[in-house]
Amino acid sequence: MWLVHRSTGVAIFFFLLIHVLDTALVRVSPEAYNEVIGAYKTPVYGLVEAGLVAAIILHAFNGLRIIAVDNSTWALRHQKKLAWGVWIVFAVLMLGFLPRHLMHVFGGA
Amino acid sequence: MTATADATTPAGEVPSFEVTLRIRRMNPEGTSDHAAGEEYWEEFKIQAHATDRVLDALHKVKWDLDGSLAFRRSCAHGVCGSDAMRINARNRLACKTLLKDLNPAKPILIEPIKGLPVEKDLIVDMEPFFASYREIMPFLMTDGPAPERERLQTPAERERFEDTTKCIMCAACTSACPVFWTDGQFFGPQAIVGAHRFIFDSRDEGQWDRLEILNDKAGVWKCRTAFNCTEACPRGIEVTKAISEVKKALNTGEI
Amino acid sequence: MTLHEYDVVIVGAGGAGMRAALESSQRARTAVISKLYPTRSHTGAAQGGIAAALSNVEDDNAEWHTFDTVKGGDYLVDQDAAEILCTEAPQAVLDLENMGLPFNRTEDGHVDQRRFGGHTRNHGEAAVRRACYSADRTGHMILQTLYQQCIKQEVEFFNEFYVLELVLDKDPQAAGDDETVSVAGVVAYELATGEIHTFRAKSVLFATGGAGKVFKTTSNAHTLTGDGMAIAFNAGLPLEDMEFFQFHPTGLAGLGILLSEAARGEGGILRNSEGERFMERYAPTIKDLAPRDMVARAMANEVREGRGCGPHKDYVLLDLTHLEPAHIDAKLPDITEFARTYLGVEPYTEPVPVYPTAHYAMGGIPTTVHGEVLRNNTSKVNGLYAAGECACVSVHGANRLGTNSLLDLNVFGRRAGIAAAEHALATAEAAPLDESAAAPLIERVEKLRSTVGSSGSESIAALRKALQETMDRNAQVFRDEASLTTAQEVIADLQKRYADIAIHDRGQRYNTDLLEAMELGFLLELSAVVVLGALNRKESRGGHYREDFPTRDDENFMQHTMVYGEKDGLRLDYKPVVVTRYQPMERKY
Amino acid sequence: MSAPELIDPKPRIRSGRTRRKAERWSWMFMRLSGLVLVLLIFTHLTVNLVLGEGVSQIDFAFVAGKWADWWWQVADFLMLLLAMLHGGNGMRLLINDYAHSKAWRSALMGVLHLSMVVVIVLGSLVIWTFDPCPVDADMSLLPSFCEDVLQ
Ligand SMILES: Cc1cc2nc3c(=O)[nH]c(=O)nc-3n(C[C@H](O)[C@H](O)[C@H](O)COP(=O)(O)OP(=O)(O)OC[C@H]3O[C@@H](n4cnc5c(N)ncnc54)[C@H](O)[C@@H]3O)c2cc1C
Ligand code: HEM
Ligand code: SF4
Ligand code: F3S
Ligand code: FES
Repeated sequence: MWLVHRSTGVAIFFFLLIHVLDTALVRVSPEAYNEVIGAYKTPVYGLVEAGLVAAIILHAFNGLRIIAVDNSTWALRHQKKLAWGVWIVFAVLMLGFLPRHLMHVFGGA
Repeated sequence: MTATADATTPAGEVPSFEVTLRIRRMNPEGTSDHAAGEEYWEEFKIQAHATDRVLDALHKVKWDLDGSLAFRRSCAHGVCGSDAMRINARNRLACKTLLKDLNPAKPILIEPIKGLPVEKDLIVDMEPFFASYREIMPFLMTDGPAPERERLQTPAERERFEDTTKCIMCAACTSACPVFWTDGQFFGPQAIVGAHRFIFDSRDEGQWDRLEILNDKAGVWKCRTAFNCTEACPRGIEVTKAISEVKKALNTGEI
Repeated sequence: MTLHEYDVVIVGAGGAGMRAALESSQRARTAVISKLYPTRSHTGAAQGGIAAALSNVEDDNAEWHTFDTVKGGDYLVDQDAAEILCTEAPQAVLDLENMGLPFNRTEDGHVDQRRFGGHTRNHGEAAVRRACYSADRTGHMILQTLYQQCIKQEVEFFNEFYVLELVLDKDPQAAGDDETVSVAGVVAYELATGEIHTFRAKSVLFATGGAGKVFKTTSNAHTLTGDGMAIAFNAGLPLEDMEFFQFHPTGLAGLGILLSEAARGEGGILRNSEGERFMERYAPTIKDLAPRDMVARAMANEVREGRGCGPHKDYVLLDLTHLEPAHIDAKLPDITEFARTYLGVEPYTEPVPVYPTAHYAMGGIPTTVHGEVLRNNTSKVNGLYAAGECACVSVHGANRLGTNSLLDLNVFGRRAGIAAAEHALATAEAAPLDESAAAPLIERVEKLRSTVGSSGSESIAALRKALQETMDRNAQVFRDEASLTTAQEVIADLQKRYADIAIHDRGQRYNTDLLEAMELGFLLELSAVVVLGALNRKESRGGHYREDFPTRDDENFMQHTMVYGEKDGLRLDYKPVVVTRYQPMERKY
Repeated sequence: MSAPELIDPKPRIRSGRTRRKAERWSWMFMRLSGLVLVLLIFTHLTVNLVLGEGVSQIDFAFVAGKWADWWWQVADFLMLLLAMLHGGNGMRLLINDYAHSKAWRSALMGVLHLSMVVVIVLGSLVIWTFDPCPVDADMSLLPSFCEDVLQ
């Protein structure tokens, strides 16, 4: 779990670097921005984006688990169940998000 | 009288079976087949009983097959902390791990604990580990002269640090901690357990000195709540809980 | 080869060694040499408690404690020593508390106390709560606390150094009574490097613990091979009362792992296959809390008469099922876990299979009440001290009372530490010792190393196994002329075979194989001493029970056995018992 | 007989309350920023990727439409800031763990700090100085309200 948290954190960080840079193009010109953002709409980036969302969900909910464990003895004693909980929430959210997202990606592009 | 169910028959003809031990070895002086310092796996097959512990199996290897196998042990019942090792990729005491709980159909993997320099076979250099312990000033600190009789302490006050007094300094926790593997500077969970035992002792007056040490870079904030330590502890100490209590004390300034 | 010089060298970092080190290191330059890391010492295995007439929960006093100690030891106790032990007990416990030991507490915050075998109010009227404790980890807490204090005082440790020889300035047996024999130092083997170190010192203190590995079924650690006793013996010093070995009643059947007497102190009951509380027949007043020798014999007797449990009818049961689980968890957490881990028995609901296990050596290196080692009945060795289980001040006589050993470590460890340091301060120069002192050991070690690969030789494991099995069969709870003679023959044969022993590891570093060979040599020597003493003590007293002489014989045997090692074999002698206040009486509970 | 007079330990560190607070604040900050980030990021993700038509709707017009509202400006700025600080601090912890040589460590730290500054400055400039209706732009790319503004 610790490794998952660490690797997702790093992944998000690097994505964020790029993401901010490309968003910065908004300032340059609408054309440039749309061109770059257009790349996001291709299937490859669609998949990368799906991975990113997955990473964010895992990192976020595991982050919440860590915060809970730090603050409550109950959570500390049940941390394993909570870790399972993170995976379940992850599964549910991804099941909700993926079909929609992939539809947009493949359907809309 | 039900204690005599077959499974618990201590003496007598418990059926024996064959187990394979795969032991991670290293001879600092080299052997005829291996260079000095080279790490390699070696397999041994022995006959064992269901009631045997991994330590018994290691003894069979040492006593009957290869006397040069080096490992530490003393008490043989989990109270001296000599024989922490990685058994099937988990840190445990060899003397507290029964073969029957390990699926003897597969080879049993035995390695030295991680994060401390290997000296020979399963023996690691424990000095860095003990040095961290000494660092946190693990002794009662009080002001003023010693009292005539005992310092009073209610059972409830004692209960606060009961858990962390059980530590036998086996290093199973510290050498299971991923932060310790990557960063040898980290005090490691055992030292925090050792400090916890005094910080929460109502008789002690050195709490803030210890907390100060643990507030340091190499201290308690390095812990990423990986829980490996708690899972490894053969004494059932809630190590992560102890660490979290130390963090809480630092955050709130209350003990 | 390295030569070290200290004022005081302490061998052993268990309870006795570290308690002595705390005193000695404040006064003089002290080194502590230990074959184990200090916290691995077997004091950490002690469970039940440490006795002291603190009167925190029930009326009690040192005199009653002394009486119990003398009576428990079947009157073979030196009563002056027992009186010191019991009088200094309360302070010893308070010292530990002040050092930080987390004792269990009474509601009002004082050190709590519980019942233990043989501890009684007013000379045997009823059981008394005298044992101070910390759950069932009292020894663990003592060991940790002493180690912590040693860290605080920055005591100098040499960890994983095996002391293998004691050097005196002359042969203690050849020297006349008017000559002084002085200690010169010790020679040690460093496990990590294989290097031999010589320690020259004005005072040397042995605190190397017990010798339980003489037997097969034992509560003792693998490392308790009686090194200190055997080393002193090899240097020409006598051993006292070695035939008195305590067999603890409640070892986990088949394994020997100890379940503390505290289990019975907290209300546990022994039952045979018929469910009978058989101790009512053997000790009507204090029943299950009778002294250990009596309970162990009673159990062995039940099994012998066919009332044992299990498929082989070879053990009895310790019943805790009538106790509240919460109470068990609070007072006996570790030992119930042992039952779960090693036998798969749940003590809340099932009784635990138990059988006597070799536990404690009452005998050892003879000393005075200041820990000074004797080389015969009266003369001391200048600068040599011993304390703890390896010593025989004779406070335990023929049978040690539960909780009196941890007390012994602290009272006599402290006394010996002070005496050793003061002797060192009063001595201008240690007896001469140079690097040549290590030569015999180096030769022995090299000879052992040269056996690697030699075929057709004897294996350590096989000899040790044969020794332990013969001791279990022939010199355990019940002994007689025939069994002891058999043991003697087997040991003599094993000693011959030991000369042809071969090891597997030629290396210098962490050569535990070589050290096991050395330890086996010590075990063989000590076994011979145990058996010789037992064979010649034609009576039954305390832990020593001769079926062919089932009664105590004060006429002939109210004296300590002294065994000397001489060129042509062992020599037996006796030493009078110090009797002050209590005349021997029949021992009934 | 009296209790043993044990020598006082050498004072190893100065007494007094916690001196170096940095690691503790870092720890606190990770948790607090984490909590706030959960809210921000999930709203962000929901609005951008889930509601409406998902990614396919994102273009200049979409972004401009959002940032015209100062509320979104604040939210996105906060998110940017917190995420960068949180992530940057997380990366710092990682570098501390894995980079053992001093040189490596300071090099990586330099890169990290630089990238953080660049990204934060750039990002906030973009957000605060954003003009949804650049004058010389192609009308069709702009959000619909620009028509009112420009005409
Ligand atoms: C399971 C168990 C439970 C017990 N429970 C109780 C109890 O409840 N109450 C009670 O009063 N007593 C109890 N006892 C008895 C008591 O614990 C021991 O008698 C006592 O701890 C012995 O302490 P020691 O300091 O003499 O030796 P140990 O603690 O055994 O220490 C021996 C030291 O000597 C060192 N050493 C040995 N050989 C060498 C060598 N050749 N070179 C260098 N160093 C060496 C070792 O490294 C070790 O540090 C119990 C004993 C056992 C086994
Ligand atoms: C979505 C809400 C988020 C929550 C609840 C959250 C929570 C946390 C927490 C509690 C930690 C501390 C872990 C510890 O101390 O063991 C942490 C670490 C970290 N986070 Fe986040 N985080 C979130 C978003 C992000 C984002 C957006 C990034 C990337 C920019 C990020 C990158 C990191 C990194 C790199 C670490 C360090 C990992 C480590 O040291 O093991 N996190 N996160
Ligand atoms: S806390 Fe547990 S695992 Fe760690 S050293 Fe102590 S006993 Fe061993
Ligand atoms: S394994 Fe290590 S990260 Fe913390 S919870 Fe234990 S110390
Ligand atoms: S041998 Fe003592 S803990 Fe395993």
